[in-house]
Amino acid sequence: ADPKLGIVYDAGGKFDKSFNQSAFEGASRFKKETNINFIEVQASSDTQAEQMLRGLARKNLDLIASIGFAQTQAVQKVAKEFPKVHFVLIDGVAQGANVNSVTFKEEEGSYLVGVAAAMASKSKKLGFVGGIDIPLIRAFACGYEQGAKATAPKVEVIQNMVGTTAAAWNDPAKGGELARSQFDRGVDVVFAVAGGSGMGTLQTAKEKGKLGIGVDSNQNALYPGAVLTSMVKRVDNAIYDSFMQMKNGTWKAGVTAKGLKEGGVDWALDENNRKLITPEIEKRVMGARKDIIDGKVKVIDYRAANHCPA
Amino acid sequence: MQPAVEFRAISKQFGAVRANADVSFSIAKGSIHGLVGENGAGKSTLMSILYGYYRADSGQILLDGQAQSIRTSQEAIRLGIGMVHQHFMLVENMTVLDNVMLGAEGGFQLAAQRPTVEARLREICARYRLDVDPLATIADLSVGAQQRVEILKQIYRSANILILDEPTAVLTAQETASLFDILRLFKEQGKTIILITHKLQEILDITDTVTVMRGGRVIGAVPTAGTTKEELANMMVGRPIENNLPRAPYHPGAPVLTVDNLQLQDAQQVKLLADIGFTLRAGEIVAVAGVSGNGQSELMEILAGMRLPTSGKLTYLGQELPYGKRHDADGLPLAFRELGIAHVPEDRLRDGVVKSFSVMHNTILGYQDQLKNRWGLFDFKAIAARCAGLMKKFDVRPANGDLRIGLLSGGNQQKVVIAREVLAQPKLMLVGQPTRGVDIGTIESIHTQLLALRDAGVAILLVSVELEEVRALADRILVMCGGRITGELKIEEFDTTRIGLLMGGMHKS
Amino acid sequence: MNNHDLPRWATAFVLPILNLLSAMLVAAGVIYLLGESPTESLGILLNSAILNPEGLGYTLFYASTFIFTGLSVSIAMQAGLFNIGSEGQMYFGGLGLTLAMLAFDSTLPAWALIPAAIAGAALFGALWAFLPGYLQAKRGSHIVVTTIMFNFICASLMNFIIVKYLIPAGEQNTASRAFADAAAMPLLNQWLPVLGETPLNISFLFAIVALAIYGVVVSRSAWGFKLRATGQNPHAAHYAGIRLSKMVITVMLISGALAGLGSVNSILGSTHYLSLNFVGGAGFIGIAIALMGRQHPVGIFLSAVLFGTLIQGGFDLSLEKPNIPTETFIFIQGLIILFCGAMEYFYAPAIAAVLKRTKG
Amino acid sequence: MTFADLHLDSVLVSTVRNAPVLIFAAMAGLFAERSGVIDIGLEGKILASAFVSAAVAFATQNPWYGVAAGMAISVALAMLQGYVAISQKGNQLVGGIAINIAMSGLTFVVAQFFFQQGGRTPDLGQARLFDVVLPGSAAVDNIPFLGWLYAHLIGGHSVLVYLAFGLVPVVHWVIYHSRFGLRLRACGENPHAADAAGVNVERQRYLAMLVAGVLCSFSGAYLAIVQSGFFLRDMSAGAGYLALTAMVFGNWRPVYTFLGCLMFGFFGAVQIQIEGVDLPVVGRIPGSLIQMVPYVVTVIVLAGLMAKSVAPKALGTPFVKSR
Ligand SMILES: Nc1ncnc2c1ncn2[C@@H]1O[C@H](COP(=O)(O)OP(=O)(O)OP(=O)(O)O)[C@@H](O)[C@H]1O
Ligand SMILES: Nc1ncnc2c1ncn2[C@@H]1O[C@H](COP(=O)(O)OP(=O)(O)OP(=O)(O)O)[C@@H](O)[C@H]1O
Ligand SMILES: [Mg+2]
Ligand SMILES: [Mg+2]
Repeated sequence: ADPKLGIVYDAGGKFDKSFNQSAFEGASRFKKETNINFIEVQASSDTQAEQMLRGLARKNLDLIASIGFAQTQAVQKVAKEFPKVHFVLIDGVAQGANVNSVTFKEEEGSYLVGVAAAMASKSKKLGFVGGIDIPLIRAFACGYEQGAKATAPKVEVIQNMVGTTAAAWNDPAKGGELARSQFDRGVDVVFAVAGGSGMGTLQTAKEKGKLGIGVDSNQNALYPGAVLTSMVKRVDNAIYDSFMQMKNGTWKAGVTAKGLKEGGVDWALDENNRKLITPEIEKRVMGARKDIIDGKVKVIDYRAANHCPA
Repeated sequence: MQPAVEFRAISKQFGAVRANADVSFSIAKGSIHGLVGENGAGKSTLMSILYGYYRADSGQILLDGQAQSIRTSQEAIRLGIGMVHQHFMLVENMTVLDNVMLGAEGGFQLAAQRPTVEARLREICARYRLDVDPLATIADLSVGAQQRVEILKQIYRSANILILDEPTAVLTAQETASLFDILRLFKEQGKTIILITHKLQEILDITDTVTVMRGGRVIGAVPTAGTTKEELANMMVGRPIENNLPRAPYHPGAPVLTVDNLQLQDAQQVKLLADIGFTLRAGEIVAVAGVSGNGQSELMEILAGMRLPTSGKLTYLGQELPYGKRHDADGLPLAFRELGIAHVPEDRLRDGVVKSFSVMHNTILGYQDQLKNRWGLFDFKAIAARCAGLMKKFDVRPANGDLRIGLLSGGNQQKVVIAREVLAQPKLMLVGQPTRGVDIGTIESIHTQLLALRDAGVAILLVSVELEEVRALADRILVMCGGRITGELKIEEFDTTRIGLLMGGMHKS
Repeated sequence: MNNHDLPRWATAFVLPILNLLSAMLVAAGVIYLLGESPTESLGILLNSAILNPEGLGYTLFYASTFIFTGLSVSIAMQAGLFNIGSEGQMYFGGLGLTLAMLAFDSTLPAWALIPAAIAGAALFGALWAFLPGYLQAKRGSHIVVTTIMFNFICASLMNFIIVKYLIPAGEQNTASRAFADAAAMPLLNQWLPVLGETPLNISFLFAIVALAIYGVVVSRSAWGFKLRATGQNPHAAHYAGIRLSKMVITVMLISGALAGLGSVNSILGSTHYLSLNFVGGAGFIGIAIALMGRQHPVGIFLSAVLFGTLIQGGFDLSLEKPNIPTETFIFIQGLIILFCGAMEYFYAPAIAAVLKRTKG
Repeated sequence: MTFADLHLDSVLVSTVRNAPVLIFAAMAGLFAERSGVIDIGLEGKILASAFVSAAVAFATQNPWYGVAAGMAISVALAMLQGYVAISQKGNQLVGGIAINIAMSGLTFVVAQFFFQQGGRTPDLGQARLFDVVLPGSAAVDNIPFLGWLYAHLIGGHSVLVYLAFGLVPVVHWVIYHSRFGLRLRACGENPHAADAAGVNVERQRYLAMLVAGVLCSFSGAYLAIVQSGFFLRDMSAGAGYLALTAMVFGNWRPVYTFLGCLMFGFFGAVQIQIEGVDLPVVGRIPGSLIQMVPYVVTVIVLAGLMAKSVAPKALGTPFVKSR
């Protein structure tokens, strides 16, 4: 029989232009290919996450995908209550014999776009616009900075955060304003890791004739010619794979950290940014990519190191 | 000749209250027509109907013989009706000029009109001998001056029918006299004036005819020339009114309050009170007379603990009043109440009552801490009983403690306030303008209560701008002007002229 | 204000019901336009939020928090203060609770932990309300403005504290560590198994007690009298010897403490850790509840339950009817506030006319 | 840190660009509140007009249709608010907050229904309002200071920015020097006096709400079709409340309110600049704490410098004939 599948998005919702949306895309791809449906819900608070997970578990679903670290505790708790149900947790690590925790090495993907940015920048001043100052965002920033500095030691990275409340992910005006102010200070490439607010950042980059870098999904197509590349985080693949494994009976619990090597993160090169990525840039990035995969370059994870070396 | 205004069978109901019942009478053109009646008799309601504020439930209004339906104040204004309301209808933070222009601006651009209007105002002021600066801000003006602004507004709009609802309630004798001069000038110009007042002497002084209302009905309409105060009072209240209330002989007891060298300055170092000194003894009523705004209110507020003096020595029953080292008077009135000082504030609506509270709750105000039990809770049964007793004793009408006090007439609100303070069995009672806007029946009962208190040995300090009231109640009179005491008289020396001079600042000679 | 001379039963029951129906009618229209059946949706909503015991448990769980924030806003409103800051006060109260738990949850016995948490939450909530209260009382700074500002400031400060100090090393979640199990509020399903797995806990009982105390204090105590006098007529309050600035500061402290207590239910009743932006608008909903419930304990309770119903039921409904996003219920909340809170007398003239006609 | 690190030029330009959202809304609130109607519903109106103007601009590919449509919805909401406050004599705070909440939900639902992008409208692309380049900007751009002043501070903004700044003297004039303003202020201070003087208070308040609706719509339109180029759920992000704060801060007076808006814009811009910069004395302030700078400044200014703010006396009280 077909597996019964479910997804619980976190407060950002499935159109957050970030990992929820990516998860949704992966699930949709699975559905399209297999014709197996899935249930999806959004939990606006941690309490609701638990309620939802339990509600879905009671329906005897085979696999529930929990998107976002905010659901960590809830998954841990509910997984214990329902040992027969399987869980995939994205971005967090939860204990349990029936839980597969998938985290991403955002720092590795960010490193690559940092390399590209440093190469593409004429002023050697790079910008970073984050949503809220939280470890996850810092991990992006830190990887980006490492990549940039490794490429051009003199490069300077200016960072700004949009805000401190949930509104910070939905404030494109502020996202744009931060970019403008960075451009005024000489920045010419900006990496936006701020959900919906980042849309404002990329938009402004286009308007000002500068370059933006997208995040999570491939955002190159948003403003072709103005988006240098995107740091893709393949939550979609993670979800797609989990669903597939469930269908094929190969699903396993555990903790996976997906980096470049595992195809969890990457940079995006397609027809939309083909013209922006010169052969030199491509070569340099691909080189770095290979070095990381081969373990020749070790990108520091801010979350583990608790500080940024760059 | 056609009457200027004719009411035909006007009725108006508010819920269960028949504010106006079948009111019919007419007012001759070019006359001054008095309208008297107890609080709640329906006078203001009738005038509000004439001015388009309320719609009558039934009946007709004729102006110059023409039936008119006046639905809004705009229509009333267009028909040449002007009204000076009991509570001034002025925008306090605007200038006189802007207040006059409001509603009659004459164009979209104010700047274009202002000089013309200002010139006209100055001209009107000169012609009617109105002392008003068109560029002054209303909030800075005395009550009397605000009153003049209201009149000015009406003259500017060339109202032909002028309604004045208790215009003299807040005026001094002199201000009243000059108001009446203006009204006479008006009358000479053929304008019609309707005057509502609770002071029967004023009716006799200035009106041509007078209509008496009671319980929403017209009791009678008589030419002023043929009537007397007693007759009018009788018609209003339905019983004769005693003017000279009985009182025990004057035997003052021990000093209760001694004020010595009291000074008060405001934040800008302006002297509001200077060198105030007097002694108040048990069993006497000392009245402070003066034109309002000469420091009486400040004096009362200091004595009640609502305000701190700048300096001075205030001794109350042998101890100094606890102004202490305070920065502000926050909470001080409570301490004063506990010492036995009761206070009937001048502005009862502002200070004395919480309009949205029931009468019963208002009887607690200021005494909340004395009435709570040891859990900090009220025993509402006992408080309701207390309230019922108080309402009975002081004849508060309607005697329903659950009613919001805002629904009571001013006179009855005042009775509640006085009753509350009397009930506290004070040793010193501060009373400000106790009968402002109150009808003669109620005045009589309030005066009776105050005299009874005096006879029981309470020291009473009375602030009043009504010389009649001062004469009726006081044992001694202090006259204030410009923040100083300009003279002191015994009641036997009562002399309107002399007091008038002292009130104007002519020093003790 | 609107004096339509309606009998009490009409104002107390008929009007609110008609208003609620109107809001539902508009909402039904929207749901219909979204392509779903309004009646079926209503059925699902009621079933999942009220009729189903577990759903009811969740409804009351949410309501428990809202009762506290509703009380917080209400009590300030009684004194004429419009405290928009309950959101921040609850957030900061959550910090107080968390600090207490982090310090003691391994040492203190269970019976002492909950009081410690309550004390921490109330203390920090009050603390966060103190400055706006003080500035209002002593400097005349507009409380609406200062409390709005303090919400923003709180969000920044909490962001900083949580990220910098509270996230356990190596964790992704922007939250403190989970507290010891002993620190959990006892769940009501221990006694009422029918509630199933709901986080409904003794906070709900505390909330009811708080409502009762609020009711008694406001309407029957001397302090409540002073409170209301201050709100209705500060001049008269001054005349009555009430210390206005002390009253303002005190009531803000209480208001903040009540808001802070809202965090006890949210944290110790459910998640057992402090997370970023865990308040999630409960403070703002408290404003709506205070206004709709007319600052009356019964009104506050009913409004809180109504909002709990919308959250719980709306949540389930969007699960069953993917065409109806949860945001629809935010819209419906707005409609209900509009009809029941702001246009409360909309039907009064009509009812008065009907009554008049039937009376003859 | 040096003075140059502050990038004052960039801060000023940013201030100018940030302020219009607040200016339009604050001026709208000023009209409403000066007439006696509390306008806590600015947020909802901004959001609604942001959505509608973005949606219509996208559908028609013409920003001006978007602006007009945003105006229509904002005015409709203002009229609803007016109906609640003026005709129904309901609680104005409740009415406003209801509108804010309802719009937060409804804009998402409708946006989702039509565009299926999670409460977002598609990018406006060419349907955005673009910045005005003053003639000769390119020529002067290289002149130090003057070039910057002309081409970047004064020039180089959208039409709506000029409208916002131009609005301030106009509002000042209307409030203090026109018949409309005189009546407006009278209705907010003492509606009974206005009524007795023959002013139709209800009509005046409805007119004020109408003006408020129109002005507020620009705020939303600016946000969506100038600043962002699309609509996103809850994108007003508290601008309505900030505008209200600026107005209270400015004591309900146009010029001071305007300064309040600039202050928010300015400190918002400064905050961006000092993020991650080593400041003298305090060192590097962490990002999340930097965010509170504008709000802390407001509280300090309110507590320290301002005299008691004086609201219009009749603010929030429905006008009922009879005293
Ligand atoms: N707006 C109103 N709503 C309900 N009842 C009213 C209203 N206005 C007046 N009344 C009632 O109508 C009656 C007449 O009131 P009115 O104001 O006309 O009295 P009045 O003669 O002017 O009294 P006073 O001498 O105190 O000014 C009162 O008993 C009052 O109860
Ligand atoms: N909104 C109202 N509802 C019910 N009754 C009212 C209302 N407004 C006024 N009244 C009644 O009208 C009567 C007269 O009211 P009014 O305000 O004229 O008293 P008042 O004239 O102020 O008393 P005073 O002249 O002594 O100040 C009172 O009996 C009062 O109860
Ligand atoms: Mg009257
Ligand atoms: Mg009267």
